[in-house]
Amino acid sequence: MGPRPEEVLITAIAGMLEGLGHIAVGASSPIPGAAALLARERSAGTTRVSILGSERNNFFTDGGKELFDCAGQGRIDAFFLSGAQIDGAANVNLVSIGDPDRPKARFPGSFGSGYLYFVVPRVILFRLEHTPRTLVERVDFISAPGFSEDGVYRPGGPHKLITDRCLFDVDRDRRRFRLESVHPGHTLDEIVEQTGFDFDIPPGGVPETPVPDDDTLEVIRTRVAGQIAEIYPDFAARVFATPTH
Amino acid sequence: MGPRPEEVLITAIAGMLEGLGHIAVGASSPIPGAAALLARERSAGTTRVSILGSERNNFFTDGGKELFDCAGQGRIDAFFLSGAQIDGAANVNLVSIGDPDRPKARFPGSFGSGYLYFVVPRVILFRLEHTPRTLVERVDFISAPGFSEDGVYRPGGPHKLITDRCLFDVDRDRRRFRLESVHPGHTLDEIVEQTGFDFDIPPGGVPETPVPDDDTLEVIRTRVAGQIAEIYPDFAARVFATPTH
Amino acid sequence: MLATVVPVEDLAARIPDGATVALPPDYGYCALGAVHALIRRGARRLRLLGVPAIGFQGDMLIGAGCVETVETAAMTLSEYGLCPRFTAAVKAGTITVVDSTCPAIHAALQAAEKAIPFIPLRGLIGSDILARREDWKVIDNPFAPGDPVVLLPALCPDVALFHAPMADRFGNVWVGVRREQMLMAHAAASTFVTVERIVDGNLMDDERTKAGTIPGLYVTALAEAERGAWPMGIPGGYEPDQAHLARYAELARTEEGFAAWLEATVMTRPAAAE
Amino acid sequence: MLATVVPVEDLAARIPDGATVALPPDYGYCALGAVHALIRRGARRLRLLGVPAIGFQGDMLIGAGCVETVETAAMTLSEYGLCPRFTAAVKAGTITVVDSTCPAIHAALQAAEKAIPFIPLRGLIGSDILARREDWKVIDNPFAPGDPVVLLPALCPDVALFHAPMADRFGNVWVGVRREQMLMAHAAASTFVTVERIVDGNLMDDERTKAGTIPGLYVTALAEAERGAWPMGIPGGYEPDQAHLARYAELARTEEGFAAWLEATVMTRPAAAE
Repeated sequence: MGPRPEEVLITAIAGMLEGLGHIAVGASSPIPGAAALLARERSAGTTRVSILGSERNNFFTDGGKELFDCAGQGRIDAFFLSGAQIDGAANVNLVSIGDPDRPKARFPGSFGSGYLYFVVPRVILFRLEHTPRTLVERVDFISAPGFSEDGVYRPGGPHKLITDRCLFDVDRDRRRFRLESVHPGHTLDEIVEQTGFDFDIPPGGVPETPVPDDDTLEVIRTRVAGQIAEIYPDFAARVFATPTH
Repeated sequence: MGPRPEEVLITAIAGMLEGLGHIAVGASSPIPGAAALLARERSAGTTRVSILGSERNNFFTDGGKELFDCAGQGRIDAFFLSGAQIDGAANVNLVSIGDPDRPKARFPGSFGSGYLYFVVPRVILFRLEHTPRTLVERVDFISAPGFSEDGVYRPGGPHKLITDRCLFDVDRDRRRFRLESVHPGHTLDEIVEQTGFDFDIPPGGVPETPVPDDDTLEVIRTRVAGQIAEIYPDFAARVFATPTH
Repeated sequence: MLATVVPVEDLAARIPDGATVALPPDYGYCALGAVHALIRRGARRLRLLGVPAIGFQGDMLIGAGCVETVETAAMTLSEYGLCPRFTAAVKAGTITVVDSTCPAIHAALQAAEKAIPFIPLRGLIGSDILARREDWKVIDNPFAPGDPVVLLPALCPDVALFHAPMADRFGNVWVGVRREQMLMAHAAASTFVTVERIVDGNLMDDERTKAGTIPGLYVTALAEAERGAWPMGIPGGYEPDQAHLARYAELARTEEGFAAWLEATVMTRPAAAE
Repeated sequence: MLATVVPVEDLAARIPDGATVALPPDYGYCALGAVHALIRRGARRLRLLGVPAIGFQGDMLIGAGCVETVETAAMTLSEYGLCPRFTAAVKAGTITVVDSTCPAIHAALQAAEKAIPFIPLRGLIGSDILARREDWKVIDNPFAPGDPVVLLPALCPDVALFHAPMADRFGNVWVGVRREQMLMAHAAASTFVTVERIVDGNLMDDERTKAGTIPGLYVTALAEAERGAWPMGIPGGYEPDQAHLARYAELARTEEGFAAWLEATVMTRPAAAE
């Protein structure tokens, strides 16, 4: 069987994590979690993965604050953020639509985004619903800003934005997204139409997001699938048809 | 056998601790430790005692900082401080004599005094060597000041000063010591002569420090002695002739 | 010193109306039995504090009308979706939400634990979280001018309320690696804990259990409540009651459904554990 | 991820001259075997940091000429009296002492742990500790003007060095309630640990041992060193070697006595544990 869309995403994200020492993954993030585990599988024992909500992949012993302290210390190289809205300046909104005091829609809240986005060097933005409703010109509430004024302590920030349609790179100097690749089965026109913010398109054309080779697929479907099933049994069963462990 | 000098001190100090919820005792303080344990014996189960260096009487589970955090929270009602020098303004010196950069004498250091003296409501100053060398007009180094300027956060401070010769009360308004009682076998003249700082003597005369009654002596020599022997075996053997536990 | 041990209903009765109550997230140890007792006693104007997020227990308290404000990094039922009573209350404007972020809540509780008036925190600058917090300040770093730093005032809850696997008769409560519960207990003026069981002996006597134990010094009162986290689970103990939680998430979508759930699950029982 | 496990001598070789080295007090877990190896390798210009006080190990390093500065709340041999080589060095002006107080050291390490640039602390105002600290600042509380508050900059040691009862092959180190060692490991850039033994299995797998364990994430390298605290003891393990400590305190009163102790105890052995 050829690669499933989730496997393309997992492979693309794992490529962003190559050679990193410590990758942390938040709750409810099966694709980023699988990508981190794939990166670990390929690292020959040099990559750590902390998955919140996993008993087996949670190294922390100093309470809820430790993830944040650890990130602040520079000991976490990559993390994932999503957003109800993400805008063209890489701002993330996890709070509400409309006036926050009487919102049209209210989401759970900012979690640790207002901190981790500032201190983790590679924050990978991840949003499976790529529409003008989610990728907007300007978010209604900034849980965490994409970029900061000069002088603001900001060792971290956005590294890539990956959706169900494509992958964007981040131009930190111009503070904009630049289309990097289009996932198999999707088109540039579709992406322009479905993106609410303005972004750069490289003049030489945009490649297709690479699909995993057979070796990678094998690792994803065996070792990664087995581990991810511990944390996200429904996801693993649906995508990899793993038996219950 | 009548009361020993140590037992007079233990009883006098225990009197200062009556009804308190939580008494903490630093390292190397057998007489304050015994006094705290006596206060606990008399409290019908309402007094806690934390003795640093004791496995059995140490409640803390959050590392070296917890004693200080706990005191800052207002959860420690009494603590003991000593000093290489103590002066008439209740300043405490645990650091050095002479120029601190090239001292004539160097002591271990301030430990937690520069903090605990500010936040523990009843800090009991305790110095067994009562001479003009130790009770001085002005300390050479202020590890912790006796009193603070208005506006400085200071819920705590000196409560009493007890020595091998006498007991001083603290006049917080006038920021001076006032002789409260003279220990059996000592005289007012001797105390004036042996004290390097000026202090108040109540006009009506100074009573003798009360000696423990038989019931108190019995508690000290049995239950308190047994507990203190765990922490200070040499002290217990010397003062109470306790067998090794 | 022996602990104060009371029935769950009495524990809830000691939490006054208007109190700021610190609560753990769903993946922590939630004292649902005591929360249900709070609802039964008709608690009002509670100020919930998520440490750092709140789930089912907060939604239940909000639905039952016990809550005036919520300060939290998130309100979520995780795989069961948004908190329906929370969402309805926010839209109706019947509760006030004070949006925060996880490390800010931890740091501000640490400030309370350390009895320091405020604590700095990185991040936040440029966010609407900060823009909407009049109680937070930005100063120029006194050690490195030109470096703006956010200061958070210490967050001192009136009450910490949580569940734990065990306690001893001295009030020592074992929480293992759930040290955010220890932070809550240090920071709060009063700490109320329900436990699966009160064990013989002293948890402080074994260096291994001691390392994960909150000293009785910080515990105001205890209640024994077997399965006291139900319908939540406790890590290493029992699993969450998935069927009940799914039913809650479904029923709580409407006021009527929530009322029916409340009547059937909370109001007619003296305590969830019985 | 597997830990880096090296011999004690190699561990000491990884601590460079001029490093700021955080050390526990005598009642903690002291890595005396590694300290002796540091002396053997001729370490120079070390900047010791007591967490919060230092005893025998600091006096030995000072006597052996390895130390340039000591920042600590105290230097003491407890029942064996003052630290003789420390006292001599202070009087001779050959080391610099930066006097601190216990909670300031803990708080400044917590600032490093939290990656915040500074942390406030109560107390201190009016003391000569504060008066002599040019690196500390007093500001007016931004939340309550008229309230002076001391700010301490974060204290980020280059190295934390301590001993522990056990570690596993993943570098997880069990310290039980000695959480100041965990704080040191979080705050320091590199953490070197000697352990009585490296155990099979994973200390994180049992919730009870996990609660007292420093994750391998923070541990730069480990050395197995049975009786690696000698002549100090470890709580719950073996007692301090009282006879040896008394002899040290006696001999170290003079430079010649210290040199004789050093030659007999440290210089002629490859490692104290062997």
